[in-house]
Amino acid sequence: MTRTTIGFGLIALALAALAFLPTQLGAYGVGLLLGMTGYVVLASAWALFSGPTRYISLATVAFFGIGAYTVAVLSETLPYPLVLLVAGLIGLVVALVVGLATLRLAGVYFVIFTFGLAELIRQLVTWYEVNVTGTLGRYIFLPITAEQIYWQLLALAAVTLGIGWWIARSRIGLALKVIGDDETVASHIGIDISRVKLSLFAVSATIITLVGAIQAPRWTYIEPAIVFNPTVSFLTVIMALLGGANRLWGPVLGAVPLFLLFEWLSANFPNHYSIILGLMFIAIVFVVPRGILSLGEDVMRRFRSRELRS
Amino acid sequence: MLEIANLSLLYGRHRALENISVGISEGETVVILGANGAGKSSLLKAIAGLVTPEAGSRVMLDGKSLIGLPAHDIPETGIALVPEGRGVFGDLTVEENLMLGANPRRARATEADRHALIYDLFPRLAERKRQMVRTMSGGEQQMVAIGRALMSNPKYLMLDEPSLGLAPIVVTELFAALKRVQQTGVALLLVEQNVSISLSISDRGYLMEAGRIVGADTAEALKTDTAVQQAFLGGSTA
Amino acid sequence: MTQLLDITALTKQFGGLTAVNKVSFSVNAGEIVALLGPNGSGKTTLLNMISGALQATSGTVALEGDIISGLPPNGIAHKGVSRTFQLVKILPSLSVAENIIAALAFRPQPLWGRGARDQAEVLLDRVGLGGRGDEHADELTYIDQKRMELARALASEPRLLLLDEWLSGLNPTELRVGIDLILSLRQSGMTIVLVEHIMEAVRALCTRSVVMNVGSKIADGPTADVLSDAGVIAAYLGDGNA
Amino acid sequence: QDRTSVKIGYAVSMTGGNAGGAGITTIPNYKLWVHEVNEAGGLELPDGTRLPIEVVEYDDRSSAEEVVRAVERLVTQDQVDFVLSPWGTGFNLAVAPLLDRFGYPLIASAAVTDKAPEFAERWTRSFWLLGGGADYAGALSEVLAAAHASGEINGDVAIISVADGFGIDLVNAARATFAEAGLNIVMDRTYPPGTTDFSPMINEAQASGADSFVAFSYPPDTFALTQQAQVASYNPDVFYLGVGTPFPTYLAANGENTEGILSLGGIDTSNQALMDYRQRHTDFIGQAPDFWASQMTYAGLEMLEEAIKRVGLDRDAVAEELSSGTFTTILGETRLEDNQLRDLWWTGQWQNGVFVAIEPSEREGASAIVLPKQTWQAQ
Amino acid sequence: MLLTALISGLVLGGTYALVAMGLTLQYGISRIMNLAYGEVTIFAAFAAFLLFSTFGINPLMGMIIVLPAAFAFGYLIYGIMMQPLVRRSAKSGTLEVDSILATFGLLFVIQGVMLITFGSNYTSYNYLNFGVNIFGANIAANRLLAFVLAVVIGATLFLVLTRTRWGTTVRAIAVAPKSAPLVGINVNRTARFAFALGTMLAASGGVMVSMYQTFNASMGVVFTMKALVIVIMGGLGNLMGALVAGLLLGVVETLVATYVDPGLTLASTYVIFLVILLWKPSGLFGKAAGR
Ligand SMILES: Nc1ncnc2c1ncn2[C@@H]1O[C@H](COP(=O)(O)OP(=O)(O)OP(=O)(O)O)[C@@H](O)[C@H]1O
Ligand SMILES: Nc1ncnc2c1ncn2[C@@H]1O[C@H](COP(=O)(O)OP(=O)(O)OP(=O)(O)O)[C@@H](O)[C@H]1O
Ligand SMILES: [Mg+2]
Ligand SMILES: [Mg+2]
Repeated sequence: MTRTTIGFGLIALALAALAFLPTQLGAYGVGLLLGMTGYVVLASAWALFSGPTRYISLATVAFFGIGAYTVAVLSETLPYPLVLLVAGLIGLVVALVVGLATLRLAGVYFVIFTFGLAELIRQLVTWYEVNVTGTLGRYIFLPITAEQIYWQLLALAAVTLGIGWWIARSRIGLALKVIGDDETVASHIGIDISRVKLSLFAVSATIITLVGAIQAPRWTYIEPAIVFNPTVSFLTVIMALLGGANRLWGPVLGAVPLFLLFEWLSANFPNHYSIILGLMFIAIVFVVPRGILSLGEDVMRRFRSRELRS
Repeated sequence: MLEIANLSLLYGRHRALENISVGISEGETVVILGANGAGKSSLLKAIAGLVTPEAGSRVMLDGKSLIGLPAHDIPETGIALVPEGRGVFGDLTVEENLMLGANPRRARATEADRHALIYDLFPRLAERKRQMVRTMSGGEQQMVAIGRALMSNPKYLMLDEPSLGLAPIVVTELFAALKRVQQTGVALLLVEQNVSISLSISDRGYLMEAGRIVGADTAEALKTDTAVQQAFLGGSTA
Repeated sequence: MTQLLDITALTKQFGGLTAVNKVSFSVNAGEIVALLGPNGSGKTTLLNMISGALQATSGTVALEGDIISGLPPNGIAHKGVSRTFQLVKILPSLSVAENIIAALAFRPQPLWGRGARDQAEVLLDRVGLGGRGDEHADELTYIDQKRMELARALASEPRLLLLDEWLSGLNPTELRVGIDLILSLRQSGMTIVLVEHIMEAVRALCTRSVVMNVGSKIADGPTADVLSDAGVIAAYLGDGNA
Repeated sequence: QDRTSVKIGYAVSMTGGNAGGAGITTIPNYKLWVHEVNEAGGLELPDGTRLPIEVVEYDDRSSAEEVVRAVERLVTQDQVDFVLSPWGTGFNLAVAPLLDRFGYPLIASAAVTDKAPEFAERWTRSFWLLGGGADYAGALSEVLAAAHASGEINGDVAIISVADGFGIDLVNAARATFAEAGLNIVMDRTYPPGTTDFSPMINEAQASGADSFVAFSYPPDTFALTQQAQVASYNPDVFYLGVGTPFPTYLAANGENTEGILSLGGIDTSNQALMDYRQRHTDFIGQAPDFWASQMTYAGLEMLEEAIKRVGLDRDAVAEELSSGTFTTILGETRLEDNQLRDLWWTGQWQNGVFVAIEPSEREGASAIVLPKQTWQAQ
Repeated sequence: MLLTALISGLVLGGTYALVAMGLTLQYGISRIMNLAYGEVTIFAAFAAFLLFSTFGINPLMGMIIVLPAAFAFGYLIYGIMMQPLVRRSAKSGTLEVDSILATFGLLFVIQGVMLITFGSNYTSYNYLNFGVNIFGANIAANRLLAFVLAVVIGATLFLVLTRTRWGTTVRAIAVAPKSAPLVGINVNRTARFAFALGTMLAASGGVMVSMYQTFNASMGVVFTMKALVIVIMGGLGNLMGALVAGLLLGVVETLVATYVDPGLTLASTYVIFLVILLWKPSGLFGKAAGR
């Protein structure tokens, strides 16, 4: 109990420090923090559902884009908090529909289905804009600074990790693990697979939608090609997997170094970015086989066992 | 002659086999008895090359060492394994599974005869040639697994609990079939929990416990051995 | 004696193949009934329909008069039906105790936290895995996995327990332990339907037997009678085992 | 101040979906200009001294998020003196508010937007060199109306457009201006980016009986349309394609068959400075510049160079000078009106392997349009 | 009109199927989820272009050089990169995740090499770009060729895989790699061969694509994703499935473009894809989901 309290205390302190950070950094530093926090939330929210169930979803950018588009459409007509709320609700509704549709799919069929779905949503948004509203690009002129975006994302990150922490300790968390292991067993011990999967998917997708909505004001100009860029989905998956998708801190530990690696490479090797990134990636896969978090745990374990022996 | 000497095996830090020495002559039938987890399956897997034993272990077939030979080259030497859990190709048909059994080159010449033999031994398979093996009952799958191993024209056939999950009548038939297999000159290395019936077709038997061989004798002697009675036959020849 | 399970004209077709053909029988509360039959006669398929793993093509399954066929497996589990699988199904990424806790946490009166951990230990003890809750489920031996699976099925406090060849693969000594365990379950009032090919166990455990062949029921009655039935001997037991 | 160089930074799409366009229009010009300035000893300052250019370049990987961050990095980390614009309308808009906040001028040379006047007002240090969709569509409608009036073509037009910001801007403007010019749009289709098979649309256009075929397309589509029109033996009198047509690779791929094809942009071949630039570009880069935005990109750099020469490195002064000064560039006498370059060639045509400017036809240096387009030659 | 649309749709679909078939081999048989698949396609397109424009070797002749090179490349990549992963995952069962991550890296490496050697520009050339009349439909000869190639390769491979012992061994390693050694199958060699064969098919797709489509170094992922959609729609590892799914997509796209709205072509292909998966969760020709 006390350890949990101390843990929470430490986390609260860390959060406060992180919230304070922008005052110490320039615009670039804030931009960096912002982008990083964005991916931390994306990867963590993604892993809420996909980590324990092992359903690799590539629909991330669909929800992300929905969030951004909602802001673009409504930013002039509704007050900002309300816009976020609406975005979250739309994300939730879409997630429920999508979740219902994908219940029967498994493995790579689910993966590619979600990819197709993201592309379909992008196509439909495009078609709607072209044929109904007659404008494709939209402008967002909201007076929201990078710091404010960062703080919102930071809060969302805290909420996401909080949810993750709670889930891991709750029956739902165990249910998810059971589902990930064997769905037949899961249903035979009384787990309502559909409901568990659906609710988790909805939570995860709503958070992702909010990330898109919160980040949108940063771009001024939005079009489907920008906010429905599949790279976002891929990066999210890669970051979460790299860190270890079924641990609470795994996605964070994947997102932060990877994001910084991207940043470092593009700052220092703009012309050989691809090759170096690719080679490093391959190296990582070979050196860190089970995710960064597991690597850390392995080291810890070895350390402890040595301590015990001596 | 298949000779195993000083065979040891580690799974991580867990010692599954320790200094096992076992021999089977051509055409002979040998049964290995032991409790669950004694290491019987591990022994068969080691012979089949599926797990790598410790250095110093010896597996010799007619004087040639099999150690270090990759698993996929073992069938070619005339050793076939019906593994625990069957290991059939679930998404292929019965016919395709049997066809794959005859994949080693040594099996090609006798392929047609073997087909006939197997359909004769297991008429159920003849009825279900085109069924996806995944959709068959547990016992049916066991037949496929045995049939597939026989297809490779083995000199040494290793069976890991072949009667597991088979109806009594099929067990009787299976052992009758195994007798016929013996008559074709194939040596059998049998792991079985159904002690009485397996001893009845065996020449010799080994007793395993916690990764070691703790006893060996002729089948006749084992049937009446009181220690064996205690440990494996539940005190009576049920 | 009250009737617990009632199966009426249950049928399952796979494409052109009729795996279970209009099978009807019922099981009284507290009974242990053996479901016998040659390989491929439809026993597992029948269990699958009772537990909801498969939807019946036609016919019904009722539990104390409630129709349960048509419910999803989790619904049937909550009505009080638990099972083990012919090929053990473990939850490999969980520990042994967590395998049990998972079932405790999702039964109609869920247990969670301390209570669940204690109850899991009790159940593991009961199947002979006492003190081994922290081991990884996928590192257990086959027999121990089967034990764990039984403990998991028991965790749901079922009224009806379905065992699919749970005793197979045991050596005679272990078999005796297993039989005693199942007998102790009956003492606690559980109703059990078990599929088994080991006649020794069937004789020792089951008061009644139902025999299937090619999807249809061919015999139903007291075990001793059924096992000496000529049709059953011809189709299933063979002369040697009569 | 003992500075030894002028730091100039840019973030462009070297990889990703936009790399194809940036690799032709933007990057080569930045490289050429830097090379030339440094060959000459560097950027000249008001006191006559020269400082070499030090380049900081980043790849935005065709991501809007990345371009924003890269520009922030340029400004706050690398502390560059000036930032050159990225490629693409959306990306220019993404960095515009940022640069404005930091007080940096933005010379947007690869962004087509009708809202340029509004943006120039909103971000007073932003400059827009490539016009808006309405300009190009309006010019095209004049070309077509003139040809229709002279009886060369019927008044029917078949239009297809790519479903993204650029295509939609143009087709929206076209719908309005074509109607005003008495042209009749008989087919109006929009296709998603990434489309590779245009035969259904070509068949429909062919069946429509329109003498004019207009595609507001992107490079891959432009190439595909050219090939597939040949396959279908589709030979409308007027064949107008979008971005990509004025690319040197387009000529390389289609050779003689480019003859008579219309598109956005164009060059005045009588402009010696421009032809000289084209030669230098070809020599240095190993490939000719395109016939549309390349020249504006380069001219924008020349303006920046000249402004620095006049007022020094003070960014506000440079912006002021860009806004009000008159410059001699490869385009000739260049002056911005309300921060926008309005003296542009809106429509051009491939004639004898050169993409010449034809509209505004009354402007000096315009070539005469040649209609109808010759039929496709077998290759 | 309808016939024309159908025929051009089939031909378009054939070009899709050609690119997808290699992926179904790599993923379905070798179990490598190869995200760098499209990069190989693009690389081959560049190679064909280079051979054509600088050495005057026409793309069909060029295949004689490109295809063996691609095979060798695939063989090498499998040996160097995939084999250790496969070996490692025998215990952990993480091949899918590992191969996603590793080929994600490979994707960037190949793309980077292409960017440096070929630049980021659009590339295009004309070869066999003339119309051929088929039942009144005007079809580009290069696309027709791609279609024929797809059907021939698809049918040949399908027959080989289903009718020969070798083909059955290939499917066996897809079904139960652990059991394959028991019947004397060298899993590693077979998987490696299938992977290399898949790479070769990817390259043949690239050479064909280069004749009728503009490409640049960054476009690989488009091909990967299209191929994945087709592979999944057809049923994993099933060549016939890939062929049929590819053709179906082509026909749908053309029909929608002709009769509904070109703006909805891509949307409609995804709708078809999603609907098919909802109807058959393991693809058109996939094994019925084992429940
Ligand atoms: N892959 C493995 N990793 C770790 N331990 C293993 C592995 N396979 C088997 N073991 C352990 O090795 C020991 C011997 O196992 P083995 O399967 O050979 O026994 P067995 O005699 O065949 O038992 P059974 O009758 O249950 O089949 C057991 O303790 C088992 O837990
Ligand atoms: N999913 C399926 N698709 C097609 N056929 C199936 C399917 N499942 C089972 N079958 C067939 O139905 C029949 C009955 O199978 P079932 O598994 O119920 O047999 P069983 O009585 O349990 O046999 P065993 O004692 O060998 O386990 C078998 O012939 C089997 O091949
Ligand atoms: Mg065993
Ligand atoms: Mg069964």
